[in-house]
Amino acid sequence: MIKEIREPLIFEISEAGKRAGELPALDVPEKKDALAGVALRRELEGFPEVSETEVTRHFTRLSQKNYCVDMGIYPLGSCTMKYNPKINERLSAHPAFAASHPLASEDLVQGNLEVLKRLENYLSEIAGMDAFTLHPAAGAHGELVGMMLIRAALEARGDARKHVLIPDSAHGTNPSSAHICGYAVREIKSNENGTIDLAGLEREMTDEVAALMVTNPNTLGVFESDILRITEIVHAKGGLVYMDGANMNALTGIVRPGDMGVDVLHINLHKTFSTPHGGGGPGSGPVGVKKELVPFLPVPVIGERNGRYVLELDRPGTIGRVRGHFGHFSVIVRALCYILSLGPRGVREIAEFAVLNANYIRKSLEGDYHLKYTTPSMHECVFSDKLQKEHGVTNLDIAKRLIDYGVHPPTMSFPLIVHGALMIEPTETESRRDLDLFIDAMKAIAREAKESPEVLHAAPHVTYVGRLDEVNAAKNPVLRWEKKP
Amino acid sequence: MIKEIREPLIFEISEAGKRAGELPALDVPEKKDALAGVALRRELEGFPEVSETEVTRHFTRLSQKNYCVDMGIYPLGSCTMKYNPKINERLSAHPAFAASHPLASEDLVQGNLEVLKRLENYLSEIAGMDAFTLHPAAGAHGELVGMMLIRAALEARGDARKHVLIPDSAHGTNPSSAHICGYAVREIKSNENGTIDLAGLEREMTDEVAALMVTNPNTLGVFESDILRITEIVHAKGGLVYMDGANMNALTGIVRPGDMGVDVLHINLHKTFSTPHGGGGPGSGPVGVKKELVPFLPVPVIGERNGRYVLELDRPGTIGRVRGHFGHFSVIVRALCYILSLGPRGVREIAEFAVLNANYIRKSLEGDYHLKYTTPSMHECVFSDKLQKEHGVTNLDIAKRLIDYGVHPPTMSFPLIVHGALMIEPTETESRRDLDLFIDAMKAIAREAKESPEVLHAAPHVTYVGRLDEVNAAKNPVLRWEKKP
Amino acid sequence: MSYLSLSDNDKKEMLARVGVGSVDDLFCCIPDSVRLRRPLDLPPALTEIELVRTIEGIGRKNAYAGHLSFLGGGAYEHFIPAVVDYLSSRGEFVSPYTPYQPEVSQGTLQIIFEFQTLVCQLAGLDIANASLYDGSTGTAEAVLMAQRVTGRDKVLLARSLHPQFREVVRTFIKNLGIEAVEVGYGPDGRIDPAALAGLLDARTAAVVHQSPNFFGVVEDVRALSEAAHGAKALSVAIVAEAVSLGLLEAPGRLGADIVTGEAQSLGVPLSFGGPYLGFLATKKEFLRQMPGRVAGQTVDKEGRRGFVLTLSTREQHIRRERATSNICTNQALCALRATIFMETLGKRGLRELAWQNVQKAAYAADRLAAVPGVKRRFSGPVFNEFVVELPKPWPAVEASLRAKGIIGGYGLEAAYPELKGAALVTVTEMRTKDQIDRLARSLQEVLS
Amino acid sequence: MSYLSLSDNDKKEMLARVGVGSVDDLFCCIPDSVRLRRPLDLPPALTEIELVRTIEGIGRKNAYAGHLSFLGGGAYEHFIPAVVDYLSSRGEFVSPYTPYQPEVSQGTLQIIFEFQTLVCQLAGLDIANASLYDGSTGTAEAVLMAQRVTGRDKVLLARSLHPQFREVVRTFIKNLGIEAVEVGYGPDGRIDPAALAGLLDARTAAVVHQSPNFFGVVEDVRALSEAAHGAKALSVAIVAEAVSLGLLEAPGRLGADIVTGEAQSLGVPLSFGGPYLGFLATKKEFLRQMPGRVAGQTVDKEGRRGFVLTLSTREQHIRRERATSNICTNQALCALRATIFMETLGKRGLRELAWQNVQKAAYAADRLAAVPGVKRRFSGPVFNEFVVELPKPWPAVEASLRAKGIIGGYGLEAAYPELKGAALVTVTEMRTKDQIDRLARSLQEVLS
Ligand SMILES: Cc1ncc(COP(=O)(O)O)c(C=O)c1O
Ligand SMILES: Cc1ncc(COP(=O)(O)O)c(C=O)c1O
Repeated sequence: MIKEIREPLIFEISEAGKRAGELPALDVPEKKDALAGVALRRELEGFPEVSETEVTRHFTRLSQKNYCVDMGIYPLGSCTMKYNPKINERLSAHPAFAASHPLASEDLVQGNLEVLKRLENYLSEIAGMDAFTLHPAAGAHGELVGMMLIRAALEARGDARKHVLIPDSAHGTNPSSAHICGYAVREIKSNENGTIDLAGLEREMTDEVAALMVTNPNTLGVFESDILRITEIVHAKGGLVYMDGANMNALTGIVRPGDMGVDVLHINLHKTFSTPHGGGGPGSGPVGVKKELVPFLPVPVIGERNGRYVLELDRPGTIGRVRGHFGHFSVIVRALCYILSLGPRGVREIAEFAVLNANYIRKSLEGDYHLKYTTPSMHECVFSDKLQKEHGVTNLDIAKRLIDYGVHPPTMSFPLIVHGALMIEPTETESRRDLDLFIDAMKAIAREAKESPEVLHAAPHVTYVGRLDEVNAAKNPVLRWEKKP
Repeated sequence: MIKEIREPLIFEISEAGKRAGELPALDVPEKKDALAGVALRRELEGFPEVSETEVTRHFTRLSQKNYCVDMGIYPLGSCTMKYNPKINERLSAHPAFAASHPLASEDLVQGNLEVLKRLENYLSEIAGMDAFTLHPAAGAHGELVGMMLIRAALEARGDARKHVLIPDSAHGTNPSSAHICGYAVREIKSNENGTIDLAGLEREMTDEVAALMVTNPNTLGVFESDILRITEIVHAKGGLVYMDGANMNALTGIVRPGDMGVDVLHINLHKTFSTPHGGGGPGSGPVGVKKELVPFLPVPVIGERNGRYVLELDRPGTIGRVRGHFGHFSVIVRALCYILSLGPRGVREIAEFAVLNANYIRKSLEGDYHLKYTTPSMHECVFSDKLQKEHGVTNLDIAKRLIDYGVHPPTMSFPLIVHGALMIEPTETESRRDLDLFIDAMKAIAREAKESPEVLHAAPHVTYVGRLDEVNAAKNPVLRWEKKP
Repeated sequence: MSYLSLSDNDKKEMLARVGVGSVDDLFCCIPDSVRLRRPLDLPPALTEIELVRTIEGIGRKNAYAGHLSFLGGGAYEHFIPAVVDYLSSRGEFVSPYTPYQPEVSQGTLQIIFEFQTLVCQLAGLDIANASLYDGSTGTAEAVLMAQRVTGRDKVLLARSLHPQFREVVRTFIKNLGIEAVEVGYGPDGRIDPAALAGLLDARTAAVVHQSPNFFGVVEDVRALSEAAHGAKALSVAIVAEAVSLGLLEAPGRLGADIVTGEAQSLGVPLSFGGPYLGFLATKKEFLRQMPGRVAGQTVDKEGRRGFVLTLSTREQHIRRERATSNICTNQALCALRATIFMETLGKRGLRELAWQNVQKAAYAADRLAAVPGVKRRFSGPVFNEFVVELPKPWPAVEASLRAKGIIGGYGLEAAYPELKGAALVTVTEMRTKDQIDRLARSLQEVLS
Repeated sequence: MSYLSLSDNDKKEMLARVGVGSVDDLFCCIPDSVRLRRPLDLPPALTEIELVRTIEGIGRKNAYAGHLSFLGGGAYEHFIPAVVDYLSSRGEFVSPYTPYQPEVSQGTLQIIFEFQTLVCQLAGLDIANASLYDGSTGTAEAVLMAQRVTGRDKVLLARSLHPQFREVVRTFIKNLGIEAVEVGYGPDGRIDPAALAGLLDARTAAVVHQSPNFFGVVEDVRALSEAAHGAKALSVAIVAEAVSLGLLEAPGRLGADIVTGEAQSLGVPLSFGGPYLGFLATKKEFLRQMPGRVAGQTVDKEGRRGFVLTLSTREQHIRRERATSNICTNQALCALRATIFMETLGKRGLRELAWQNVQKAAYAADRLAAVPGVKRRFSGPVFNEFVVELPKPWPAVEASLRAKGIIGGYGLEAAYPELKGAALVTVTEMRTKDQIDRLARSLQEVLS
């Protein structure tokens, strides 16, 4: 509420002897020598000592230094910052789920297994795949698991292959995941529409190539219209098609990746299915596959035997375990709640209005900002700072100035094929008023760029801190508090 | 987070056709003529139509325009703004309590009745009274109930009486409550110590006087050292002593009103017993009485019959019902949790450190602000703006300027016997750091009053709105939104 | 568990600054003879883990939870969207005081302003206050207000008014020389017009009626108001089931001068009877006589809109004994819940909610009336509850239903000796068709 | 239930501005042949009331709730103070993205910085990252990191390392030409030093050991680290029960080069296995090889302190395939919970919590060992769990205990064929003496 208030680190307000969270007196006879001979620490050096009042105030004040979806539009491209329904938060925290132990035997957790199975089935229907695994902890983890599945399938064919093709517009996790799966990455250039260049693909797609990782709609928010031809080319050469489903928000109920020839894909529950981002996780990156790849799915697989759910561990072909237990269960509960709430029509409306909102913004800002690719937009549109650069104003200036107008900036770090990118994804849950708020701010900033660029260079003006020195942060890293000597 | 952001009224963002909180389809055959002949409204004219996203953002943004105990020190005199433990919030909302219906028969709600009985007993022990009723909804309601009990007791003696004595330092609810109980109020002047003038009391205390309403410690935070003599004088004349226990935070475990000759008192659970103020309620104002007044307690009274709790309704002497059902039950659960958490020592520490904190502030600010009454302070101290007035600075200026320093202003509206009052009550849950934050701000303001009074007149500077025109608000009242014609 | 925030070192240094040797010295001004020299006789302190075990243990002693309930009568089990719980539990709403410092309380103040607006829209009147304790004290405040407005000293209370509300009114007026007279009801369960006409006179300050009344029956508020006005008395409309206002014509539009009552239905949990939410709306001309706080709109020096508590000259901290009421702390957090609830359901949602209550109750009434031996007691139109008359004494029937896990309704005999063997059955949107059918089946078994 | 915020009128006007006739036209660029022309085959939409009934209904199918549980093995039932739930559920923490815009993310960033500090203090090392998915993937990341640091291609995995962690490591390294060799344990349940010495060689990148290990036994981290260093391999210490760090010497102080593992114990609910909280700490010199995000301290132009995500040149969005890891979204909200948890319990609280776990487990171990036929399997010192050997096959014993409402422990045979008839029994501070006695009594009944 008050700009000036600065919140110290908890360590700076710690005072010997204070405490919260007391424990009951020990109710068993104390065995002083229980850990005789074991190296113990004298004390938790540097650990804070504060009261519950202070803890509550510390985190309440810190929370007020964040912008969030609950405050307003958050048009961060490729992140699908939609509203997170409150009821899903409550239900995912229900003791029946939240208090259940992952090592409990199957018959004690039939409800949990039903949750998992249901979501697997619903995602398969939505994505047009034959099966899903919910183990992956996030999108990047899903990519890795997906590539492992592809590798396992090819090895089973006796043809492991060495390379993976990835468009230059792809998110950084794609090449990184392929690499960690032991593949060499070959980048394929985008054409003038920002989509995959078919000629280039035909050239690159040799029988040394295991897979193509395609993002559709791609990170420009452009749908790969040649997708059928693309998957055909890859399949013809014995390769498999991996789809990064981070942008699934543009497709739900409209078209299914499985119907377009995609063999494997991941979906981000923390994007398309409204589970909160939590300031950077936890997410969940379920992976869907076609029949051919089912034998290789990570264990445990949820099976059904005479009306009861069972955990299948003994699956010869499996790539093995990719994470402990069953994935991000409480995130999975939220996504299930979301799909059940929306139903067939609601799930389709996700895509319909995500795309309408994005095109509304694009149309409204076309004159004011440069659009490198004029191909039709789906759920997001990518402008650049080209016009503003003439006045020495960069996309960073524009982003920081947006903060002064009370809205969150778009994504700027990629796609790398657009310099000075402003990647805008409003999502379907935004109101006309919030969209206009953002549009008006962008227009005002376009004017300011011409008339008073210095105001933009100095932005933001309304936050607790101004632009921070990131260069120094990386040059002389201070990554933890330390007691002054 | 952002000062400039203004939040519209919900009515101003309403759009026909939007909605949240949908209901299931009707599962019974619809009877269109169910209310034939009854006057129905065509529509809920003016009611808003918004989505859940918009509701969440509206109230999240509005919440960020409030200062609160969870953010920092809130030294509002006479209000005991202490920390509200989070666990008590959770337990009071537990379905076992929150979902239980007040008309359910006794045997279905033995747990609820145990909660009520336990708190009655604990409060009786803490206040040194013979019995408590938890019906009163807040302090003022408690005062009214208390005075009704006194009146009933006197009438039973066949001696109703006409007047009630109230010190000029008392809170406004005292005279108002006495008045609504049908009594004429006689004000008694405070002496140079800010306490009750014994001579004056002896003069005023006739056999026409039903009771004295005393606040102890009084609203100056001063303990009425003559309390034994005072109660003696009143009793000698056949009157009864009512104590406003709003300041009980200074006494818990140290001294018990019942032991000082008090016949009836109310306690504010939303002060002494840490139940949250909620931006102005709900509170709870339990009333304690001595044996003589027990027959007159409001119904229902919780009784115990062979190990089970019962509701006693048939009590000939009762003043009757003072509110529906059983008082503010969920508030009562919180207070019970608080007492159970603290235990005997913890309850005593409430008073010990509430008084230490108040005296720490008093001592620290003595040189800087004028202290009309130098009598020892208990849980709060009352300064005035006398010294600052010389520079044209009032307590209002000081209060508003404190906001710029990130702390909440003290109480200014009373006690009326101190002009330009600054009534400061830190409570026991404050940390040294928060106390010093307040002290340093007050000292800085004392300096500013001399050096740059204009800064104070213009304060606050950091809030969403500046000082508001209260005169105009009262002259041309706008008490509701209306659709522009 | 301690909530103090001082370290031992803090305490030492602070005592030193204050200039006393020990905490005990701070209490020197208390007569030694009365100082408590023993520890309080309270249970030993509990840590959070122990507190949870203790309180949840007490909670398990409530057998209520396991049952299918058809209770109502002024306290209703309605749907509460999760947003209401989440938003109303934010510390910025839970932990501030009354918004006496408007610059740091705009959140609370704007919400009160929105609440007042919504109440005016529901009531069909000009102004509303920021809340009162509950429906019963609200009714009492309305009676006192009517006396102030009319200068008359007699009020007519419908016998169909919530029994607890009537009792509270009597407790309040006992010492103020105001007389309360009851007006009976007819076979339709509505106020008997003839009886009313007979009791109205020049001493009458107000006719206090409730719709839907305690029998669930919708009164003819227009006729009642006309009758009251005919005697220059005020028409005071009580609403104990606020959801009904989503569908029924606004009482203000039907002539009511004061509309007050209980708004627990709008997002406030049952919570064994409290805290609930009293509200009061009236006509502009009575503004100065209205009890309770109000928030008003104004501007700051830069002309920015803001909200403040206003017209406090009516209140005790200024007017002292001449205040319109002694109420200070009210029900702000409950009013917040109701505001979130109303804005979430919105224009269509609240109306639909009301309609579903009517339909479920209508279905239940038909199902129960079809049970041999069961009769509807009143012929008037009902909202979401109705009175049934049974061939067996209610306590026996209630017990047998209880044995089947059902709380079938509320026996009326205690409050209405003339309604021996009758019970009030409430059916909100939360009851499914299956549950209603189960009640009917069980009742049939119990009675056969 | 729809979460859209557009009115029909909005939609009309927006389509007009976009210049298309219908929403459908927006999808023109999708090949018609693959457009889905039927509704998705999903259950019909549910309103909030129905959703609650449905999900709670599924929840009731978990029989687990009713039982007294002694399960652990990497997931622990610990006390979670109410402040943790309240504060971590605030929308300002739940609903923002990764703090890429520091000026509007100082809350999240400062909390990450405090989390990194607390992890360093627990681990006894210089630096820590902002979190990893969980303990199993954290272990895999540590193995890959060790390979990058040492350039070697073989890792030694303690057989006493969490079985799931070992499996996940194998899945990760399968395609990277890294070899994993298991090191057995001795009669004390600790890594067999001779076996270790025999396997260490010039190809060994790291010795990966866990303490307390999967049998609950505390390893001699100093000796293991010295052995590893003797072969110029890294000592990688895995911690699956973070509460133990409140009492046991910091692994970094005992020579560990990387400390990683699972911090679910610190305020994160069991929640059937996720989301949990992986963490990783290491030495300054390995900073550039450390996987995962980090927050760092810096200043703005006015010299005001602020925090930013930094050293992102290690990460995929800049380094792409040469990144130290592909992790992007991590476990921020779980790290927040752990930060609140650690700061609430604080210096003394966390130590006391650890001590109580030791004591309860010790008491339980003695009680069970006293049951005729029951033997402790390992002689080494344990933290809060221990392995018992039973005279009857575990599945039978487990079933009989279950019949008494007790989940007695975790059978080890599946993961350790050589430990037939053995079970891991976990006892945290949440188990009371009475509950432990009840387990002992029941076990005695079951075995006799
Ligand atoms: C296109 C794309 N792919 C993959 C990812 C990685 O997903 P996660 O952050 O859940 O690992 C992202 C995240 O922003 C993304 O935008
Ligand atoms: C001394 C005193 N008495 C009575 C009251 C009235 O209590 P309540 O606001 O709970 O009605 C107050 C409230 O501030 C007070 O300070």
